[in-house]
Amino acid sequence: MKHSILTLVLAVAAFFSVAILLAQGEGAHILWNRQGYAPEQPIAFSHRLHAGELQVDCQYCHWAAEKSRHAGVPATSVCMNCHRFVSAPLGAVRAEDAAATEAGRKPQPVVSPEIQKIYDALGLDASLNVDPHREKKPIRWVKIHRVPAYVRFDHRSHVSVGVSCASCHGAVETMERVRQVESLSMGWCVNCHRRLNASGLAGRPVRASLDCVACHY
Amino acid sequence: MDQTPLILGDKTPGDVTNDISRLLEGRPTALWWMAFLAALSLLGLGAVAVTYQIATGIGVWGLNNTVGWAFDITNFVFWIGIGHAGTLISAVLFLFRQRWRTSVNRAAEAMTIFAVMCAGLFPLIHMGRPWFAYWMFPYPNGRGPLWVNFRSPLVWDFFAIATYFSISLAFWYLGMVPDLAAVRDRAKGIWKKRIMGFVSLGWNGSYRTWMRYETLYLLLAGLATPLVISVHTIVSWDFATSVIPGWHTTIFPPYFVAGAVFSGMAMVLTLMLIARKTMHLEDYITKTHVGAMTKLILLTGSIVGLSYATEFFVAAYSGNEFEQFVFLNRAMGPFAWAYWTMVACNVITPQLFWIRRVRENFVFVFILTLFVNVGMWFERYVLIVTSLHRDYLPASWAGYSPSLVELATLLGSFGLFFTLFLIFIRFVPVIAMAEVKGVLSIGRRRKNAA
Amino acid sequence: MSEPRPTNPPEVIDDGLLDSAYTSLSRRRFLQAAGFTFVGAMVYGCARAPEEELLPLLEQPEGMVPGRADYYATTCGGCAAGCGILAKSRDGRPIKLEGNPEHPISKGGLCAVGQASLLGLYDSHRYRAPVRDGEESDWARVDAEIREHLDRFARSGAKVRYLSAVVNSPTKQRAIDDFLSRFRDARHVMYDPARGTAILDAYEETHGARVVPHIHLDRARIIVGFDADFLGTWISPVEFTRDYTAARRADRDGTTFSRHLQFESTLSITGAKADQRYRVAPSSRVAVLSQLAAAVARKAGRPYRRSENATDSLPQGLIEEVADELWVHRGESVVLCGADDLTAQLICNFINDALGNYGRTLDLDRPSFQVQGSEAQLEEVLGEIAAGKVDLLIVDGVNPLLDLPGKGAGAAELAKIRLIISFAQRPDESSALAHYICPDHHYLESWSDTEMVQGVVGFTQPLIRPLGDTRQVVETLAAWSGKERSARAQLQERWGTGRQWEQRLHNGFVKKSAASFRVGGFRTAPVFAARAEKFSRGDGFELVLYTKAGMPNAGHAFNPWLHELPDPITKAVWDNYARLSPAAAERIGLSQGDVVSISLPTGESVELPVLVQAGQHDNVVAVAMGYGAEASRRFESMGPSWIEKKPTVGDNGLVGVSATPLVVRGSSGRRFSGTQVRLHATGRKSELALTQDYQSIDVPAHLAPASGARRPNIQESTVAALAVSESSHSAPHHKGDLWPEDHEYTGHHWGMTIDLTACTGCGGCVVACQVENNVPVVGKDEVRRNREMHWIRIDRYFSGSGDDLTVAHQPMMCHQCDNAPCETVCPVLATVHSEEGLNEQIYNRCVGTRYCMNNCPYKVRRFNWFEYSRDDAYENLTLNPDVTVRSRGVMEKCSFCAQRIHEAKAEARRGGRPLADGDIRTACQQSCPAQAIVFGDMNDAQSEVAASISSRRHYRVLEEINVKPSVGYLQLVRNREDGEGRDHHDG
Amino acid sequence: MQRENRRFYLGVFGTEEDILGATNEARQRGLTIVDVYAPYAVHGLEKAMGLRYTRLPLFTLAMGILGAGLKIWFEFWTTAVSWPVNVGGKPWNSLPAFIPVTFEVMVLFAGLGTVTAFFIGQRLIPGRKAKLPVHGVTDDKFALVLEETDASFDKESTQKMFEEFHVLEVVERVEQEPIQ
Repeated sequence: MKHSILTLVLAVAAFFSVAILLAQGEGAHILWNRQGYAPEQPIAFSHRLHAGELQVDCQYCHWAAEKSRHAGVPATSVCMNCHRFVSAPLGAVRAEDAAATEAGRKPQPVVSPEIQKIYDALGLDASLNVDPHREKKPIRWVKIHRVPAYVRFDHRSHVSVGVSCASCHGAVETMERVRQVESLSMGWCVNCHRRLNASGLAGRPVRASLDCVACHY
Repeated sequence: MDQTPLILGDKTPGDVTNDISRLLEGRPTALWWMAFLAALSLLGLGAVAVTYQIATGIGVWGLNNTVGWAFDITNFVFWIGIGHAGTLISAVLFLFRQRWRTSVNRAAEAMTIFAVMCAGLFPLIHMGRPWFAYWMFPYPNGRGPLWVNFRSPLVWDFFAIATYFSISLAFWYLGMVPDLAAVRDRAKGIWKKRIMGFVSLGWNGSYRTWMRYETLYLLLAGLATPLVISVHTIVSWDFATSVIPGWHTTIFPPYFVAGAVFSGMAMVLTLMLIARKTMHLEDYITKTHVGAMTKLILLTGSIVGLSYATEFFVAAYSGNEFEQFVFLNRAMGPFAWAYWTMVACNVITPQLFWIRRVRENFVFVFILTLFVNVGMWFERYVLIVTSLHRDYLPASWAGYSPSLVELATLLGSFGLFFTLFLIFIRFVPVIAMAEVKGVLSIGRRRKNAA
Repeated sequence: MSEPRPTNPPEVIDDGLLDSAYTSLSRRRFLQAAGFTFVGAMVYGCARAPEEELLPLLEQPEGMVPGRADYYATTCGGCAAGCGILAKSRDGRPIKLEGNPEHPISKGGLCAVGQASLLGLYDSHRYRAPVRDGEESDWARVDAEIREHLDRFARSGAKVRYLSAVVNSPTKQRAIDDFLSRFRDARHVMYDPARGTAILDAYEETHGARVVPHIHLDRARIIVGFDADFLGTWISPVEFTRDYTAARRADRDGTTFSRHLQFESTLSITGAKADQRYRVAPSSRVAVLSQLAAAVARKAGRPYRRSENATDSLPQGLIEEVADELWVHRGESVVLCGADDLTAQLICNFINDALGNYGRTLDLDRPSFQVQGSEAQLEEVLGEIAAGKVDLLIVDGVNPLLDLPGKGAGAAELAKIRLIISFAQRPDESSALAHYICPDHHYLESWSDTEMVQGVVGFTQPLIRPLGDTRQVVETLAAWSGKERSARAQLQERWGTGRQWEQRLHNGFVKKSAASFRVGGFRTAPVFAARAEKFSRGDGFELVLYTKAGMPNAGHAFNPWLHELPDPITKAVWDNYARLSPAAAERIGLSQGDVVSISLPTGESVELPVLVQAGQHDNVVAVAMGYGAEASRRFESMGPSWIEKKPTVGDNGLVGVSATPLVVRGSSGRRFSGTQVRLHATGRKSELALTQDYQSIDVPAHLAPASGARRPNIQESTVAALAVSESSHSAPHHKGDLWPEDHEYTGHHWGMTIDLTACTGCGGCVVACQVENNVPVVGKDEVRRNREMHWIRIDRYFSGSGDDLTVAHQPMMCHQCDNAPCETVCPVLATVHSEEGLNEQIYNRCVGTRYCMNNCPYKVRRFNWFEYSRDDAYENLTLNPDVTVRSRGVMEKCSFCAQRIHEAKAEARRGGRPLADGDIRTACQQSCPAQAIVFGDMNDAQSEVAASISSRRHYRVLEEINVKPSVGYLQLVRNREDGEGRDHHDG
Repeated sequence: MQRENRRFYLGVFGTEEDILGATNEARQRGLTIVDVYAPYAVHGLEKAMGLRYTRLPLFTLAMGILGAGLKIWFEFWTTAVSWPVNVGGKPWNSLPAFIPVTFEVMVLFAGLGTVTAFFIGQRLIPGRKAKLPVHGVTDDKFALVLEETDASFDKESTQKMFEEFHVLEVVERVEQEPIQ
């Protein structure tokens, strides 16, 4: 019977240890946890190229992140700021130049099929003027980072205190196709708030609220 | 010790086994079938009502923004109260060495379990989103983790009911093991043998086991006695810890426990009188048993009556206008009919048990126990509804009347209870044979063997 | 509200799904204007959706930030008062209307009707295109055909009649005049469905101009009202409420507190606020006024040559006393008469003139244009219609078939008109008869101006592209006149362009320093010449037709927010009814809910349920107008459906019953009060839905405990009592706690105070809160079952009876208690406290035990008993994206507008500045016309709320149970001469 | 493992007086009482058999303390340490409010723990085949099982003693294990 006592005590202790360990698994309660979700997008837009190689600032395209709750997916017209001039990768343009020189003809404009999708969406013709006969169609991006409708995440509040984009979105500048890196579960949010309250952010103390009403209202 | 025999008819242990096991072995009687079908249809009605309610919303009940609880919690407290007699008879009377309990404890414990099942149903279905009921349990989660509110009497309730149900079930099953073994050993059919063999855990009547069994039984009785008091105390705290006049009352724990014993005893008696008649258990359930139980009803009924009076006194003495109003409103307000039904059934009619002729007339006893059941249901109804419907701010005062769905759910809970009880009396020894065998000699001259 | 739509439903919402409707709408209409939206986020509870799409804008509109609200100044089109509003636009769609604090007339207030007028924009039943003979058509065709008709009419000299609601837009007036100028026999007639023009007639006779003076209640030391519900429904209630409360701030020196006496037949919002109130039946009104006039004239030394005897017995010497008080404050007093009774109005003008009020409290130099029209002209037009002489009838913003009784307004008579053109926005009784329906824009889609008061012009600018293929009336008229010009261009023609124009639009109004209006001197003769209407008081009742503050006329009958708004006085919703005093009801043996038939001697009758109304004259039956409109047929299936459901509409399939048949037309126009009627029981019952079942502040007499029958939650005082006592409110109860002080509020600690002296109970806050916080509409049956969802309940308590009846309004919302009893009992931590003292309700954690609701001493929690309908895709566009839409089975309640707190804090943080007092204004506070609500940080000693808390009038309800509420009240102060009045409570 | 055969000597009795008497007598005679089988708990038999006390109550106590201790720690940890949330202004450590659940869990641990321990200790396992010494010991028979420990076991005098107590049947068995 001594063994029984010991066994039981151990069993109960084991239950609670497992329980508390499990509780640390932040994504545990999300039924459809999308950590690692990286769907194919209608345009093979490369964050690695734009944010990584070309070092375009996150907030160049997602300019609302600093001003609003929503970071926003850029309007197609924002793409045109550059892609009015850049219609294909440099290599392709050079190849065409070389081919043209060789053939002794004028180089033809090269348009990559992915960038062509932008022009299509805006209903532009070959000379990038609005073609009234073509229907404008918004690009249907697939949403990756989502929180439930009862959660209110405010980009503005995070950006203004200096939380980096990468802390939630991961190293997007290295991703060819964007992937959800974090679980975005409540536990993940709360634990980050706790950590920052304890450690401060970039040497400054911060007060990240642990109130329910910080996110749920 | 009581000189009248507990068990009539000069039974031998073998007779007991025969008499009780026989009930499980024949085909069910027409009466049983009728009762079973009636209970089953009530259960079906309740199931339809609950399904409809969960599919549509709590709005199909008659509740409103002022009266947030009514039939649901009334039924819950009512059934929990009923569920108290079983443990009381098994445990408390065991500790007090009341040998008459042996004839009724099995059925009373079964009743407890079924009543607790009925009771447990209501907190579940009364939720707006019952599919999230598991949030009441502090399981590890990925929300931070976010636990539960251990300051909430509803969490206390959850633990109290879970514990009470588990312990009662263990107690019931433990008491049944020797009887199951007896049934196993005389079973004819192979399936019955197998099933009984499985559930009787290889019991063989070894006295080494018996000795520990007796100790364990005593231990469980010792644990269950404070448990039974704690459970209804906690249920009473649902109300007593609130700020609502008429709920916020320190008298509640003893008042509730007495009320629970009162209603539970009445329900046991109701059921036992039915079982006695329909299953021919006249020798096992005798005037002694009924007499003892009616006296307990008389006692607890008087405590309940005193509690009612005390509430009024405390309110009057408090000088608190809200408190005073609530009690005046109970007795003379829109729900006065319910209040006076409660007083008539709980305080006045049980006083008839002072008369021996009433105690010994089983028809009378049966009717009076029904009154008590009705009265105790109304006690909870009065307590919950009258306190809520007119509280602090007159502008928020409202009325309440039950909807058809609520009535159907109440009937359904009775259906569930009786269905389970009828199944129980068909498949499990309805009287604790091993215990009755132990009290055969009481009040009877020792029989000479040979 | 999913019944078939009467006109072509927009094909985009065929599948009824909110998200697809939204995206389709976006593509078709919004895309350029509406910010990109998280499509999926609009759908609540879509955790299972495996893939969601993000549709970005194609072009980035300048200045628009997705997810950020912009506010545009414009002018409310809810009624003719023309209050200034700030429309909150989020991602390109207006989602909330707020008062414009800089507006010279409304000064930041906005009433319930104004708040609710937003829903008119997103009404899925609106005409989406012009209609020709019942078939949807297009503008080109309709215009061409109508031009042809018009040319013919112009040539033939046909009779053209333009019937409209009050037009106080100079631009629109000119467009109408221009349009009508080409016809030889054309007239423009304005009318108000629920009000006559006796007051204009009176001023025409006494001052020679058809105007109403601009009334300045803030300048009045004494106000005497005769059936004038100026705080609720009369002329410009928001402005009047603001001015009225400005002169009744009890925290100032008590002597500046104005005094208000009200003589009225049925209890109105205004009567409920009066310091003294007397019941006068319509038949005695002229007599009482006349006696007062005589008394004032004596003091002024002016001749007065009328004498009337009142049948109502007022207290001995009362008239003399009132005259004394008025005389003492001559020039700082005002006598107002709201009755459509020329004689009464004339006498009223005489009194004001004798008191020297013109030019001081009553401004005729800059009069108000909020009342317009002419009953006499209306009579003429109706006569012409009846005679079959009218060739073209243009109906603009009115509904004559429903609004007008008797000859000339019947369907058969209207059907004889050769051509009827309607500008109706949505189908109504009259538009059904129209040959062409040329739907007008909603005012939030329009360009317009409003000159509500001489010299003050409010501007209306569109917040959104028109949702349907509709066209503003001024554009339509211009098109038909052959001078096609946009509404904007017409407006700019008058108000300029460039910087000045932009500045004016930005402000939402302009104050002109134009020359003053010319009126003549006071002419006494008409006062003495006017014959009082003959009232024969028989054994019958005198009828009073009134309008509710939440339903000015049947034009709002489509609006569920207004139907569900509890009437400030009766607390009834979704109905009109026959109000009878308790004595009257007893006299004829009827009780609440009994259907009574009210019949005129001419035989017209209306059947309505009885509502027993304390404080009403015993010989008066009062019925609200504006009900029984076809537009309310849409509410047939309103509310959650289940086996015991009862319909929201009545037996007629409509909300309420039209009282138009009871309006009697005489030579001087329509008569709304004083008509003799007979009542008889029908034996039927019709249950009314009231949000408050028990009306008195005293508990029922037979249940009254020894410690007192009166509940202490309303604390009252008088000006006199406040003047003598240093501190009339008790010291805070603090008897020490058993618990350690674990929870100090070191940062913000949000709190609110509500001034009961200011609050009129109008219900503006209720609708403001409903719109802001996505509070569902639940329908009559749910309210009848006490399941209304409004987060603010305005408790209305009666005390006393008859002439001594006093009324107290107490807005009651979540008190955000620091020791919240609701929090302790929640098993799953779904309601807990924030570090800033908010009582948080976490919908997604709630399992719905309702224990918190039971344990709330204020009973302010609201439970979602059902999945309340959200299936009107257009209506859903009013949803505030910053507030979660609650699903079935969860609890909700006032959150102190947590989303606004969040927004203000986030903005302050972004700007790197501390949060200032006033940065956060809750929805209820923002547009309260009485400015009764103050919200702020209690920890900030400089804040307005802290100052309010330190007021000697401050008290907290149920303080003794130590729940530590964060909401407090300021005592209700009355300026009563009885000093320590019997209602005075020291708490 | 090698097992020796053991010899058992059984007497079957009809009443509790007889089994009590026979057991007492056997014990006084110094016979090795393997076990007694009874259909119900006969008062005094444990003394007659000379059984020692059971440690079950100790186990109950241990489980009760364990349950109560764990629970009160858990409640304190969740409400005051893991995520302290302000609930109705109550102190972080709301000890009085933790008592009810602590009590319930104590009873639950103690009760279920002891029952489990009993079942395990007594090898009462679902589906386990019952080994009865003779048929009827769950009904109305009592059986006294003695072990013939050595050659000195006197069957005759034992049988005589059994008969004094109205023995119904005497059985002798050889088995490897005790009957239970």
